[in-house]
Amino acid sequence: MPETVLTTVPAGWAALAGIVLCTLAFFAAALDSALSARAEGAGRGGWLAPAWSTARLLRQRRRTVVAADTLLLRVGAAGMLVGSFLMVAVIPLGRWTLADLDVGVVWFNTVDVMVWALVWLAGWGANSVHGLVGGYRFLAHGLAYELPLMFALVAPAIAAGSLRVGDAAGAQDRLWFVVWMPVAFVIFLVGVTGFSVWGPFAAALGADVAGGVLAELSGVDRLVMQAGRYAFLAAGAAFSVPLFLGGGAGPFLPEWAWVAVKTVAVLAVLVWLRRKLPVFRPDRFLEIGWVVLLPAAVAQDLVVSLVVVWKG
Amino acid sequence: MSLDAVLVVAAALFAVGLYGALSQQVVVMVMMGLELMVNGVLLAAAGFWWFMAPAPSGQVLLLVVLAAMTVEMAMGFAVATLLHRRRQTDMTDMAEDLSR
Amino acid sequence: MVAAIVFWGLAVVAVAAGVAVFVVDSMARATYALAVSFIAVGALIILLQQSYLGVITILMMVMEMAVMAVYMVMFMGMNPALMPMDMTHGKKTAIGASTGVFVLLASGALLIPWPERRGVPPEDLTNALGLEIMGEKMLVMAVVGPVMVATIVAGVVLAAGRTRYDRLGDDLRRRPADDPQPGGIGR
Amino acid sequence: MGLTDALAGLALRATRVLVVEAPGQWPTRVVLEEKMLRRGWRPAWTPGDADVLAVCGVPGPELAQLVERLWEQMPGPRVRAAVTSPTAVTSALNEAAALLLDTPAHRTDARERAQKPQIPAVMDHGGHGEMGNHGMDHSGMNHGGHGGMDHSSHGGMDHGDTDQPLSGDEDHQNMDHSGTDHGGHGGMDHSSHGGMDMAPEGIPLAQGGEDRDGLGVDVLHLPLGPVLPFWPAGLVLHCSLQGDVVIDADAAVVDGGSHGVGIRSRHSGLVPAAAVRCDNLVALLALVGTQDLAARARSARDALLRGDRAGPQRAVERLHRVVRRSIILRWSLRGVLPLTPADLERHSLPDRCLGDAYDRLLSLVERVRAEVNGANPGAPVGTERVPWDVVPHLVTGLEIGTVRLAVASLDLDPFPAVHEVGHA
Repeated sequence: MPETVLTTVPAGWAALAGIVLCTLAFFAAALDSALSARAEGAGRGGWLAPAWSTARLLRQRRRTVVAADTLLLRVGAAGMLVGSFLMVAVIPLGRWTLADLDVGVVWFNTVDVMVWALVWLAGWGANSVHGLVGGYRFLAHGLAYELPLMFALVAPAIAAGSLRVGDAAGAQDRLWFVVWMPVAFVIFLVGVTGFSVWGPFAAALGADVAGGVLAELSGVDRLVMQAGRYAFLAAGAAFSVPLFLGGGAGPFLPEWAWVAVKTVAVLAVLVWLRRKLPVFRPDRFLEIGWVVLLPAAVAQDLVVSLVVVWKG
Repeated sequence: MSLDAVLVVAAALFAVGLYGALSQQVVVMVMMGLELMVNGVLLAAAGFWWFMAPAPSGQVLLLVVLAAMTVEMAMGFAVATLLHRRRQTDMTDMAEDLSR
Repeated sequence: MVAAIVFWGLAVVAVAAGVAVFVVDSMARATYALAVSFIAVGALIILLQQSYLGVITILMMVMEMAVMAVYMVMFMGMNPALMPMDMTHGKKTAIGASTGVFVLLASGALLIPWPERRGVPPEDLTNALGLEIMGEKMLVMAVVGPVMVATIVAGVVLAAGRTRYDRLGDDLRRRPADDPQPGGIGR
Repeated sequence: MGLTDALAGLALRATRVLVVEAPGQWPTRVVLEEKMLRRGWRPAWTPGDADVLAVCGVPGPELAQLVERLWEQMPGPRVRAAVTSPTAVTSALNEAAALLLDTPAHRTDARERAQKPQIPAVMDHGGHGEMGNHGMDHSGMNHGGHGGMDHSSHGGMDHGDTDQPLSGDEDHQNMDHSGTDHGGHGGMDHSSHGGMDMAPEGIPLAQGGEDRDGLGVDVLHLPLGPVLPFWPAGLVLHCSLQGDVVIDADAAVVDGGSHGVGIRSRHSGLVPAAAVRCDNLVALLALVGTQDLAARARSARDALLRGDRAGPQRAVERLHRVVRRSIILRWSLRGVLPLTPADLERHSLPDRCLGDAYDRLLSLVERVRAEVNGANPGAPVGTERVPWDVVPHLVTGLEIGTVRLAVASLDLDPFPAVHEVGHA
């Protein structure tokens, strides 16, 4: 096992990590609205549209419907943003990390499971049929993507012989994991889009239920929930770098720069894909998750285990 | 932080769970009580392990407790669904004849 | 000192959330109060240096509560309007019994002279636990695995309203199966 | 004030508009959508997300009442825009933009409006959550399915088991159980809260009913339309939902079509049939979630209305190619509301509805393509129409997302056209 050379930085740097995450989230939102403006042929609303939307939602008043459970609604909405910050805590940026947990991979998994609760709470708290249906839809999607995601996370952990994120990055100095565990990588990305309620997994926020979980959210509540989704997407993309894409490995540039470049690339692909793919209907995707993705992930784990044992 | 403190907290969780398991009428709420009791057991086991014999084999016990919790939950949901389907009820009182 | 403050803070959260489960009016709140209690206990376990078990407790329990909430709504449900409700029986007995148990356990905890610590925790606990499961205690996990599978099968059999005869016809030959909701891979 | 105004100025660029289309105002709505897009304004899907409430045309009494309620649900700063005709769009939007910047007026508005959301006296319909409050499953409590159990003995049993304080029983007697049919509450402790209200904040609790899985899940009532994104404007589908499955539905047209002047008669020269088809295509593609395809169909529609030919031809050609080849699109739509020739016969549907939603999507694209290419003049709007009153028969038993796809795939004509034929 290669020696890990991670430095745990003092907690004060968390602010910087937060800023980086927000920047990435803003980049994702900006790219998305630029792509959308181009596709729709809109005159305005390109790269800066997220800033304007933020201004709009800051100006808007909060409003709830009759008998809404405001506490749960706001826990759900704000939790999305908080959760994404918890997730980046274990992601090393080059050789620095905020928390070098010995169970970093499981930590990531735990935070993404939180999203189940958060989305459902936001949907339930709104006291509207659309929100509730959205919440249930997300749970159905969750049941489909979560287990394959867990098994996909296992593959790099087996290969690195450790649940530490830094070890996984360090174990790829000869060959990136994405090369010999592509199935796990793809399923991981499916999971990332899943817990970000993004693109094909946005049935919970679908047009057919008038925005679903987001239908009744307004003002700051809506802002933090949307920002949380983008931040989760960014955090998930960032996590794929140490896990599958060799961490900071790369020529010329310093390690942290490579992490950033790879993260932005993965993030851009995820954002771009949203416009191309239809929403996976939860009732149909459930079977795909269990009958196709889960066996594929388990088979990938088996292959990885065999390779690890064979290499000794 | 000492073993005594951990055990007192665990005992409190266990007692609250016991209250729920005894007093609630709805099957799912009874299950929540049971969960809370197992929660206490889990904390107590973790405390014992850390303060008395921190060898890895003791951790296996905690894993088993966790596994037991999931099994309890899964079967509880299944039984609740069955009860609901058959009797249109979720109240333990209405399934009393099952205990005879 | 900091550890003690964190410990007692988490302990209070865990117990208070546990009490809240049976006090709050709304089903969703009750379920997620239990989730909060589990998260606090998971954090306590992490504080006791068992990070893997602590994190895994949080993971499993949040997931479980998310599913539990659905069952709560399906089987008893409550308006998020926080309609006051209380569905209990034998409340006094229950309070008496649980108080008794608490007093018993707590006094035991405080009065029994617990032995001194034997041994030291291993360097990398998670790794040691993994080796333990795959080595000496393999039998335990080998038993837990089949039990889990049996639970899945039994749970589905108990909960499902339709049998394979409903799906595939009396001779089990109907293809594709007759389901109220078709699946995603067109079987 | 500088910061507030700056914020308002920035916010203006991302304004969201809730569009209400009165029957007969299809052209107005389409022009409005196009002009909105040019400003970078986007449609809002719910009043909760909207800054501007744009009403196309003059609503009838029923729709006007609904518009009032949508207005009440908007968070504010909020502005109303009355867009009476396609030519009035630009001025209406300019006016709305100016009003949105008027911060003092919005402060006053926020102070003077109702501070707490309320349920209006009449709960008839509306596409949005507030009306569709999900009175929550009380399956455990409501006893629709209890069959053999008799309420009095049931309540008595619970009371026998519990050590209720006497006051609890007194309160219990005050409650009207007969009306709400909640025998299961017998064991409840009412001492802490006297006159327990079975309809908290005026929302009656849901009642259970038989469902297809035999679980007796509660029934919620949700009206779809008349103001709902990607939904035929004016159509109201009153659905009874169990979970997200529509178990019963009933269709109506808002205001009963009392003021229906068909777009064909009034705007026959203005509205090419292909544009109407294209608009329905936008709805279907948007509901499936393929945003790029929907955007392409929308720009084709706008170009058609401008009288452009070459642009839409290219766009529709590409659209056709993508739709035909996309595996995931097919996977998404296959098996949605499959209709056999016998079904068509029974519901008197035109032949183009044959097959499932994917077949209908393909046929819709092909018809648009034929019309745009001019090879086949195509049927004008209003002929070979799908009667809206068959919709409830078709969607009962489907999941709500499937219902939306099914309705969109039927390619309904904008509403007044229906009345016109209906009155003839």
